Amino acid sequence: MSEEFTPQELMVAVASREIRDGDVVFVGMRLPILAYAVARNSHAPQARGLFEVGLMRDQPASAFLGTMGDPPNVAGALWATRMSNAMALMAQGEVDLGFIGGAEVDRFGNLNTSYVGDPRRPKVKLPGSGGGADIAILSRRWVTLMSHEPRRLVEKVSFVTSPGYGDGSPGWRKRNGLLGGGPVAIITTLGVLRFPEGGGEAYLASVHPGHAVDEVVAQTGWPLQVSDRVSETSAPTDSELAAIRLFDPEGFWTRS
Amino acid sequence: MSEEFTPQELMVAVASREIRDGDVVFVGMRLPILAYAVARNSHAPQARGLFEVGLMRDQPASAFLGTMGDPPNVAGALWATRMSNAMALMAQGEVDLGFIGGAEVDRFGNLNTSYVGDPRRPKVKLPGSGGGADIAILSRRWVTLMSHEPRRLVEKVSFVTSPGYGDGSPGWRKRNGLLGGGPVAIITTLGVLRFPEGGGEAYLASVHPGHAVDEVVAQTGWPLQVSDRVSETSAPTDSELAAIRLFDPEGFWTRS
Amino acid sequence: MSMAQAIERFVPDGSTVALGVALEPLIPFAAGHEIIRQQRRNLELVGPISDSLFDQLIGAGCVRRVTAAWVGNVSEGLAHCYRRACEQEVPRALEVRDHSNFSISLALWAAAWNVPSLPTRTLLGSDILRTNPDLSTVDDLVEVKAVRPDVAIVHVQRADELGRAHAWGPLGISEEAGLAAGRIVISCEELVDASVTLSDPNRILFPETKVAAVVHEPGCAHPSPVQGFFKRDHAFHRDYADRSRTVEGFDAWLREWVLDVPDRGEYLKRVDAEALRIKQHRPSVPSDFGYE
Amino acid sequence: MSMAQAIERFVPDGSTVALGVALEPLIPFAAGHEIIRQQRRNLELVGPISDSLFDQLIGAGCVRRVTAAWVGNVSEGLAHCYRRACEQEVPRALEVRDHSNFSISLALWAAAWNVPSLPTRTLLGSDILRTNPDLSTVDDLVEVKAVRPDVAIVHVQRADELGRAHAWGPLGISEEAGLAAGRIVISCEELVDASVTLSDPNRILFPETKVAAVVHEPGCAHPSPVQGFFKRDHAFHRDYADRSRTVEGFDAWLREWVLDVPDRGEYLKRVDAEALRIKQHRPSVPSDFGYE
Repeated sequence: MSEEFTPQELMVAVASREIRDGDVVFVGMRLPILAYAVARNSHAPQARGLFEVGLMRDQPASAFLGTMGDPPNVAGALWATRMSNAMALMAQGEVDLGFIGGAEVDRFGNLNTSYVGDPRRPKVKLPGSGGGADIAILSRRWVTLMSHEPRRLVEKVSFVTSPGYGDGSPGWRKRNGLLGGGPVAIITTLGVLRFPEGGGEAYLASVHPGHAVDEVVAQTGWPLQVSDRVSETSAPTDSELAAIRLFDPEGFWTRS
Repeated sequence: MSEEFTPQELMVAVASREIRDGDVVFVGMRLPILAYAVARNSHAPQARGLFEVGLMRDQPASAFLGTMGDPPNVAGALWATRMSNAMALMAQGEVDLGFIGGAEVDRFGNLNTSYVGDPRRPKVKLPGSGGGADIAILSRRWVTLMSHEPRRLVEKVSFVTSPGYGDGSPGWRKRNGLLGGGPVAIITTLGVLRFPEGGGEAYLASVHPGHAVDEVVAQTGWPLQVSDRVSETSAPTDSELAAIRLFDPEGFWTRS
Repeated sequence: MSMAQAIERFVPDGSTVALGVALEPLIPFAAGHEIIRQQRRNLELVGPISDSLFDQLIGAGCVRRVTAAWVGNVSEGLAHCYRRACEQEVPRALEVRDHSNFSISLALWAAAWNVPSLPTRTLLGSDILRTNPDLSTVDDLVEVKAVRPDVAIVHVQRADELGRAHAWGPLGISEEAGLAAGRIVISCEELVDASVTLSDPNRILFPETKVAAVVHEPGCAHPSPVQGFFKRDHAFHRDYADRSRTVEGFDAWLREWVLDVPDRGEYLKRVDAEALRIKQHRPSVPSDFGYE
Repeated sequence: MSMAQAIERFVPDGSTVALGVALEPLIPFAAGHEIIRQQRRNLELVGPISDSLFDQLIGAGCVRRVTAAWVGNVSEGLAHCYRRACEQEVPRALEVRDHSNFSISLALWAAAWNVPSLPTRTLLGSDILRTNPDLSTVDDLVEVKAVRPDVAIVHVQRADELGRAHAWGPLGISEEAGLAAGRIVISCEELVDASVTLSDPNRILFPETKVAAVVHEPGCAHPSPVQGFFKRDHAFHRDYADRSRTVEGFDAWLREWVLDVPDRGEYLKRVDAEALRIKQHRPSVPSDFGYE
């Protein structure tokens, strides 16, 4: 580890590695915007970012973004259009990777951003899907980022806003008509969970530096499967950190 | 009759009188474009013209148009958009009047612009609907212009491209889910045919100057009903003629 | 027309109102604040996300139902008034019709094209299908029922008196919201001559026949951004998020920024508008609409 | 890339090709002529109307099926090659899938949104429902089946090397045709620097990820008009209508204007392009995309 970094900075670095060169990435808000910027600056110079507000970009915006609709994200955009056109590309399978935030995720990668408790009288009303459900259903593969706490990584989400692998049974997505491939990783503050080929139940693939497998298991709301080949997550490289700090100079997203 | 005019000029003048002030008019090609220009210049200064190519205008174009997509029709337009947006307005009932050209019309106002004879091996292949069927079905009321010949005003069209009142039975349009009100006039080279309130069979409402009822009946492919109050069509006024000649200075549409 | 007059005439109690249709930019906060001042009740709000405007209208008790994909504070997270309404019926009960961003767009396209519903492949497998009666499943498709706002309130960069509006930047669901709505209220940064708007008919957002009013309301969208005019006021959003955590905090915020403020002109004096103003211009290269 | 290369690579025999999607303007005649010269066969043409380009491709024997709302000559009327193909199977039999303008747009939106069909209230009561197997009736709605072109060929006023295309004037069904297509071939009057296209991202017609080729082909659209560049050549359309009345006349026309012409540069020397050129400029008022 070449220098100190925050858990958010590590998550951004890990997320950026999920972006392959040439990918069309449906970029969510917050950390994924930074992950896209880092990837473009390093291993994925041909990636394109698609924003549900109705933008496509190559270069990351050259000033801080509070939202994807902020003016710096428009200047230099490759396409400023309607949301439904961005969604059209995703519905056609033209979006390789999507990022989704979530309040709760379960062992099959289902995300809840709608209701904790009974939707008719919820314990907590969360903001809702936004484009989350669309990404979860239509993008070729997707990733979510989350704070690793038992109340967030739960046995069963009380509401499936954005479906992962449903009840975890083989072929659940196909059987239910979902076009995209489903989640490939849950990047948390403690480690990275992945899914078996074809989907199913999440397993612990790597643990972040400074944390232990037992701790991660203890912080997970279901009996977490651990890969035989569980490893330590690679720390952010110097260049990853430099890029993160270039695009979030005041640490609005990564240091608060 | 103040001066000589061609049958086309009379048809344009009559068509322009169908436009009420404030109407949104779905303007077809050829004579209706001129009719719209004449109406705007006289009794309907608040009319708006909608063109299926994706344009809305108030003022008629200030140079000759060979097609509705010609550059003079774009300059000064109030909206240059997609065709489907213009169609959306019509589907909502926001288009008061449409014009449709036709090769054949029958007693119930059904238009054929597709096939004479069996569609699988037609005697004549006509160009097709274009926006004709859309106007016939969705605009609040519509008008067609046609050369008055027995082969054009036929007992039964061999193909209903743009439906009028179908089989002429009461409520045919409503029963079949057609939103708009249907045809209100067939303006021909010999006279004006109208329809009873609520639709049904066309009747002769007026005969153009220089023609007789018997002649019109003889040139119609079905036993044409004649109104008890059949009149002579009012000739184009000086100002109508002046407007027609202003917008078709070389007689491209009205003198060929 | 003033914003007060436009709201008075075109947003009666019980209206279905589309707001914030460009997503994060161009949110017509001034219109929302006027709705609150005029104490409108039983509104149905329609929008994709709303970045705290919906939250304010809900907290002020104006809203009966929300039909939206997301209600929160984009940079800060949860919407506290929305939470209180859903969790505790404070200040009143709220009906929520959940959508995704794609499905709310389709609901408006359905209305724009005047069909009962449109099909989509999104939302399959989501519990949103269970809670929103406007969504149903047929075979492997979801049918999204048409949503027809009575009025869409849309802020744009410039418009002329007759309602030809130019907006630029991402447009979100602006177009379908305007076409779906019974009528449109335009608010604009700049009221310009028709020679400006008609110089570029491709940039005109709506048919003028749908536009019921044009309000010249500079700064209408604060604290949301307006390309070429204003940056987003992140600190203002954070302050709102902090203060709206409690009913008392929200009430004080509402008095300070809405109820005790007569109009947008006065509001802008209390904001450091100069710091937010975009000063470096990046004009688009013109297109030639010549014809002869 | 040259037009010949683009057609060679992206329009193989049997392709489904969308052409003339802006309706009367911007029809890519040069692309059609290159298709004819390369003797493509068994194409399916998709478009709203076509103002004689479809007629030429049909007469040259390139076409197996037409999916369109109207095939003719907009200012002159009937399409003679189309008639001969439908009535006499000359030069070969032709399958026709009739649409209206609205329904062909919806067929492309269905493909763009990747749903099997979209519903509409148009075409009810029309015999078009009887002859086109892509249309069916369910209750009081018509279901329009998706049409997915392999390639859309779109002429625009300007584009950059990377496929960001600016078009203006009426757009017809350009957007849905491009989004629905597997890929897009752009032809442009002016090949410009990216600083021009990116100065106005709202005017960029398509996502560059769909654009397979950009061909700099000035005058591509002749005899159709190009806003700001060329008027419509009415006389040329009339001459084509007259000469194409007979097979012999059409063949002679085709030799003169297509087969014996190596490329668009040579073609334009045979036209009085100066007389058609638009000389009075009407630039749009810029929009400010500034952000700081």
